[in-house]
Amino acid sequence: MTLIGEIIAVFLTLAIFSFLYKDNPAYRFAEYLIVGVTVGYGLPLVYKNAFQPFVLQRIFVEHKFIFLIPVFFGILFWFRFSRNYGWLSRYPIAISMGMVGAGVTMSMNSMVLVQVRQAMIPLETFNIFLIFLGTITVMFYFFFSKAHTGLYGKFSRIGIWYMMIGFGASFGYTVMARISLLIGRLQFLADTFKGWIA
Amino acid sequence: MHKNRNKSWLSVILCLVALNFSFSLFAEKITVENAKIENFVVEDVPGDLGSGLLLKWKPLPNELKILEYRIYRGITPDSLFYSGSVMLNPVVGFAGEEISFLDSGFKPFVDKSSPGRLVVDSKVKPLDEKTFYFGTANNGYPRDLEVLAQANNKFSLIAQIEKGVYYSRYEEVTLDEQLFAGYPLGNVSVLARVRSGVEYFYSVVPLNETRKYLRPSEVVSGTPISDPLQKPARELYSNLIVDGSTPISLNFDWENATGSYSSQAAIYVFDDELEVTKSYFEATEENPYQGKEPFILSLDPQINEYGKFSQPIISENGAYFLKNEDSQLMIDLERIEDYQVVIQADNGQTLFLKDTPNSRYQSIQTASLTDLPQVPTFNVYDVPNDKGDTQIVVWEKPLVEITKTSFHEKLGKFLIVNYDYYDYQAETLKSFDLKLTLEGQEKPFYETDEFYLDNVIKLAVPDDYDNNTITAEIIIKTNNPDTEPYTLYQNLKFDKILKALIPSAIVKNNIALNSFNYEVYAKEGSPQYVTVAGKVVGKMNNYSDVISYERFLYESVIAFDPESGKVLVPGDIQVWYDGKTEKSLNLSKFASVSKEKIATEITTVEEEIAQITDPKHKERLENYQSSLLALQTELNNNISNRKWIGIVKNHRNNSLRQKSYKVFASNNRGLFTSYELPLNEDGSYQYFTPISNQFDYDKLAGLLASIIFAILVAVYVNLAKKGVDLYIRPIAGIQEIDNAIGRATEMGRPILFVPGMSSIGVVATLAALSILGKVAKKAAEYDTRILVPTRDFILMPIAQEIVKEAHIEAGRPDTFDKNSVFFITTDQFAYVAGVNGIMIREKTATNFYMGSYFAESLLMTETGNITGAIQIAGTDSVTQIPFFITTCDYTLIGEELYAASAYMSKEPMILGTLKAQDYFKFIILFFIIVGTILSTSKITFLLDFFPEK
Amino acid sequence: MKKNIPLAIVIILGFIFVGWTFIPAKWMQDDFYTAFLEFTKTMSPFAVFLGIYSLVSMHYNRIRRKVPKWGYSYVTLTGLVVTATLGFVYGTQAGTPVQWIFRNFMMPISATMFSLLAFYMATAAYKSFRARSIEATVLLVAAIIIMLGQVPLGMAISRSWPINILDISQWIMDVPNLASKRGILLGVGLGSVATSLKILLGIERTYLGGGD
Amino acid sequence: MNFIKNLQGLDRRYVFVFIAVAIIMPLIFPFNSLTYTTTPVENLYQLIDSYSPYVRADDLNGDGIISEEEAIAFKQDRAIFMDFFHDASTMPELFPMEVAVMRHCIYRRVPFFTFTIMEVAAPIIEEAISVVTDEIQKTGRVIERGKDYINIGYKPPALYLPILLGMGDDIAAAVETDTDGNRIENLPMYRDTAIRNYTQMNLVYETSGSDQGLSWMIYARSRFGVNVGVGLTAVMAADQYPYLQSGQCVGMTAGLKGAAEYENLVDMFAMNNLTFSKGQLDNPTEAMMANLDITSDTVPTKFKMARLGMNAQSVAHILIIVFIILGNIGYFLEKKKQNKNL
Repeated sequence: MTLIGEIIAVFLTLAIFSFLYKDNPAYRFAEYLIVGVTVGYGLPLVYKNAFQPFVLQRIFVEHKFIFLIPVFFGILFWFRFSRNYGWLSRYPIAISMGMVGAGVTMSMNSMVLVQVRQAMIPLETFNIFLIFLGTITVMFYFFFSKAHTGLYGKFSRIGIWYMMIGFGASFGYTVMARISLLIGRLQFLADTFKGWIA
Repeated sequence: MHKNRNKSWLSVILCLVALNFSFSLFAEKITVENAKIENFVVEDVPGDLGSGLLLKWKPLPNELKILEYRIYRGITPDSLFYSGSVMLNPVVGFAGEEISFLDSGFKPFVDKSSPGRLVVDSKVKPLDEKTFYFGTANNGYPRDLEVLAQANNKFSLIAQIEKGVYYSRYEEVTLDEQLFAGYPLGNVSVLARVRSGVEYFYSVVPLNETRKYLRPSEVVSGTPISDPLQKPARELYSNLIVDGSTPISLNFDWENATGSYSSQAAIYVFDDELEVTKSYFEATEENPYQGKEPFILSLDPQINEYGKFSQPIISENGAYFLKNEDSQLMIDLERIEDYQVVIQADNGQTLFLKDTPNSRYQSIQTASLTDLPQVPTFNVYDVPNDKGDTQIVVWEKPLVEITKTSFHEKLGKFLIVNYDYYDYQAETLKSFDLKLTLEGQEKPFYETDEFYLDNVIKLAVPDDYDNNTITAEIIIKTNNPDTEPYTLYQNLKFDKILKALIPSAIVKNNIALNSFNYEVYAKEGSPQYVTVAGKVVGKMNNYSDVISYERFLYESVIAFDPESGKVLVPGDIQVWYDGKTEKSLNLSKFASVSKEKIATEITTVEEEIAQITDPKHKERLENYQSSLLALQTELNNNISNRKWIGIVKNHRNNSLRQKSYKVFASNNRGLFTSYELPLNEDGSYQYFTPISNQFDYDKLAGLLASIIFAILVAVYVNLAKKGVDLYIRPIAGIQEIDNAIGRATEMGRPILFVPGMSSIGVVATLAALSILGKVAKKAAEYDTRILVPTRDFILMPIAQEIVKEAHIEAGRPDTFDKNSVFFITTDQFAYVAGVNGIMIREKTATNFYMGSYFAESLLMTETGNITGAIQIAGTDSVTQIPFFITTCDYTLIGEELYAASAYMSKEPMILGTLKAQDYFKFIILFFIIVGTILSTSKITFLLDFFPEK
Repeated sequence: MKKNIPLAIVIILGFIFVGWTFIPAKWMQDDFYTAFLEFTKTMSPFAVFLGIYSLVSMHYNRIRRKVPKWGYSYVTLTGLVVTATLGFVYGTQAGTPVQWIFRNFMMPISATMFSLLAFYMATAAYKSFRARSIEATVLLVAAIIIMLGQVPLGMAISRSWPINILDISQWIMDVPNLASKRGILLGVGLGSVATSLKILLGIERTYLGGGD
Repeated sequence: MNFIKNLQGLDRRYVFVFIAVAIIMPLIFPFNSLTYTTTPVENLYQLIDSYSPYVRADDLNGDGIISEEEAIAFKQDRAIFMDFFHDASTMPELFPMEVAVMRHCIYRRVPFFTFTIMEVAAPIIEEAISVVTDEIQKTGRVIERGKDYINIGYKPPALYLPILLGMGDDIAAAVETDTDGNRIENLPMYRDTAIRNYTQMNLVYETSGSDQGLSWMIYARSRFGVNVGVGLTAVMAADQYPYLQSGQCVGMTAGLKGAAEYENLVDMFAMNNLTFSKGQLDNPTEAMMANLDITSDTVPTKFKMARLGMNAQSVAHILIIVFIILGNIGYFLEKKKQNKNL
């Protein structure tokens, strides 16, 4: 069984690699298979980890019939694809969207205000000054209510340089990321073949 | 290297072959079919009061690839229920000689996830027909009271009941003429522990890696024996505290043996030889004790809890005495080291001070009053901005500690000093001065005022520095104007191995803070103090005590009662704890029973009042009595159980969450001081309840900013909708877009427009679509073909509509070709392959990539490069921007995409939001610049207004 | 009924949750939030089945309409049915067939898919990453320094330099990169707050789907 | 000139072969190369180190011995929470760091939770746990599920935010059951310890190939003050720096490099029962160095995956840099020629 598994895994890996040559049936087979298998894999997990404890046990074992209300709303999700009753699905969606309110103040807090605080720390070293300069010039660049002319324009040009260096950093890291994935696969192939030979 | 590796492979193979061979020669091959568990034994766990059994067996050979050993347990040998398992990794196997499983402590027994009826575990093949194995993958006993009733009295059972259920879902059940509260089985989780004296039967069933069940083991039984582990105290210390030459007290400090079930009964102090002293404990009636009478100090449970006691020394006519009701002993200060101190446990076993493990402390030590730690005078604060489940005991002013240092040699030699600070809202650290002085020098070589607390200070190392010790002087200023700045010291000593300066302990008032620990005790629901925090290290200045709101309540299970169909638990309930009188009121869950009980309670209190003379105490008791009477009146109204439990719940919520504290500062060697808060004016103890706060002031900045931004967004989106002209600066990219369309026209080749990988609803896609409208219009004017492949089938008709509109606007509806906007596939890579095919086949002159993109962007732009097309991109996907910049001729970065689309299309939603963001950014910029100027000039209020996390 | 009530639910619940973020009191955090949490827990599994339904119906339609390459839809559906059935029959713990499928089907396919990008990255490095402008030049130079700083080899090359490549790349990350990312981040953060705000204020309604 | 021009016309498939060979060779023939640790990784490591009994119980009663009881007493007031937010596609980068962090926790006896909202990550969790525990069990120490760690396993995505916020109060109430269906409040790691919420689960370590870690910073950190550490694919790493500087994110392992650094630290310190110190990192002892030799068998292969990979990275990076430079030389020569012709 282990050997069969390995053969399948190697075959599927090579099937995907064959895309490098060109799009072909083996690639497409693997491609379509993964979609089905992934969803199929999730189904029993959802049943076991969510449906059973949160729905079945609550109603049939604990007899907490108040939970029939969320079950009702949950079922309304399924009307999403109905032509005439599609609007019913808006109710559960609306309920799940409610938490967006928490997102407003919390994102404002963490993504904006905390960063603003960090941007105004005392300029004790030259590096902190450079960071300060970079932050405000990049913000100038993304300020659309004033044309980039004169001194202001020059100032926002500095922002571009900062951004380019920043993107360069992302670029360098991304190269590493892509190669890492390939390393992982080649390592797998090498190990498997080694195992077969042994 | 590589060669060696090959050889090791070879040797492994050889070994394996040899191993295989030897197996086949000498032993019958063990297979899945005939594998048998050997040496399976069930033993009592010694010294645990009979609460556990230990199962041991020999593991099956690793080549069977065992995944799991499932344990089945029963109270009869013929029906066994699944009760736990040992998991293994089948690939690696198990290396030891013996696998064990400890069946002790409360473990899940039956709960809502248990099967509804008795399930035979059909995968197990019993060794004989009489034995049955029950259970499912994770559960043993079923939710069937008939079956469970057999377990009554055979296990120690505890019911875990959710708060909501606890107060609402019980019924009166009478069993053997006693009244119990019965809960439905489905609503409680029952935990079980083995009981001493009951015989349990076990069997182990192995499972292999494909979850095939192997042959179960024999059924083996075992009985837990109630055998408490009783040991004398483990350590004992005694200190004579003197003030100059006057003895003040004799301190005792001891520690019980771990896991011991014995507590300490008394301490004896002898003025005698060790041998004589020993005979005191061996004396019988025939052979009585001959020496001097000792001083005997009997220890009550409260003192036992503390593990320390201070006996005052009384001076009479120039002589000093240890004195209490039972005995007295004169103390001769000269010979204090010859005195014998003995602690005796309640089971009679003793520990002599002479035998205490730490050799330095084997006689009474003399210590001066100044050696004692500072009295931990503390205050109790409620934690602000919280739900009301934490209060904090604070006994020390804010502290700063240098935690580590490291050298940094880049462009000069630097020392990086990391520090930590401990403070609390009631009094916080405002700033501190750090002065560093080299050993032997007078003047500090470095001084700084650390007003922005970022936990790190970087400084240049002086030229003459040669791994000397550095003294750090930290002068602390707090936000309390009444507190004078105070100084802490730390030595930084160079460590040769670590190559860093290692900070010593903090010294305050000449006392090293780490030489003491703090112990926090609290009373809650009963008048005795119990420990809440064992050893809080000396540098901590506070302890947060979490007093959770109750979520689960635990009751012992009396019985599973099939007759009533309920799980029975006791009917008693603690209604309240009165901190003023330190009295706890225990009544019943049932109104009728409570009515009887409260009457007796009232009489008892009445009797007590009659005896008391202290007016304050009397008043408190009378208050208590009146609240009891009020409760009685309510009960006398013949209220229902439901209403009654509502009243109980209220009282419990209010009174069971109050605590009173006591803190010890101690070196755990007999030097200790303690502090209790002064009594209230009416003579009662100070109790504290955490407060549930209504507003979190830490979030104030976030809230204000959100409101301002919300107003800006609402206003500008509405203005844009009304068509008010809102200025957007010209974006350089727009010119490029026009040029690129022109080029395609010149070359007579089509334009490709990729509207991103995301669906409609994503802002970038919307922006891309509005740019598409303008591009398509231009293209229609020039009569150039435009191709729009989509990845989303909902997007396709919308894009079609946009392109059609554009042709109509340009006055060329005839040139619109519906098939130029088409859906390829939802799959990321297949979509890219499709787009690449189009580029190559159609030889597109200009490619637009607008919208959001993922990892695939590179594949498209690269192909575009090869075909020699002009490429213009615009995306807010930050990770893809670098690739667009390096592979495309022009890239709209991030928000420029929105701006371009707003500029070209005036789409109100995008335009309005963009303007609102612009103005908000302006506010932010203003704050950043002003804030930086202020903070650099050491004014940090603006900085502090913004949240830190 | 069709649109206004759901919209009202979003707005009301949304504002309650705004309140939830700055009201730490027990009635809000425990009583309201726990009730909401329990409610959501029970509702959650139903939404999952939605995704499954949409996948199945999409492939079913592909097969019915015999769109190009419809045969592959059978592969998807078979994969789904077989995996789900095995999961229900044998469970999902270690040692079950589902775990075997995960190891030998799912893992290799999804891991390999993105590893293709390494190849494209290499060819793009060769054929497409061009210093087209001064900006792009700066970008590429920064990228090369970062790349050298990441690998041990880069350190080996520059060890004798007064400031080695590792320090330079670390400085780039800590200073210009940080500044530029913060500037961009503030915009991104505001954008996401704006999106939430528009939903909360009822300006943005696309999530409710089309129709009246 | 002509050579470079010819190179420009080289078929991409040759490039594919080049890069494949450049990666495979170092994998087959491993060599030792130094991995330098960076601050974000060190910070994460130090935080987890500070939760372990070895540091906290440093000789409380002054007798110079840290007794077993002291170790236990200080053991379980801190835990870490690991959120796996990725599928198998980013496993080569993220899996080694998950293993390294888990290994660190187990060696330093820091209890941990594992959790995911992606069904495909559930087996990855199991895999990581078994890879780590097997090795430790060989030394005779038994790692028990529910006692040394709790695997919460998969929960539906709709519950992500509710659970994340609910854990600020009580983890048992928020997730209810572990992956085997056991109720959290009955598991020893919860029942017998003080671990309840973010106060004790002081660190959330999230591995993902996206900016999902942000949710923890936005919701859990701003609300409950929990420390957030992230394990990211290298793609996302550069964007994380503002959060690192602001302290919203305490530490980061970025890509294979980050994983290799963490592996190194675990092998140098945790495996030798040492607490991390920068000075010692610069002056390692022999025992510490022995674990760094990836060509020998001192460290099992599964614990040096990232370091083996970094060798291949070295070669591949150089190759790509050479490609970029060659490509650009060709580009400029071409451009120059065009300008001349004009």
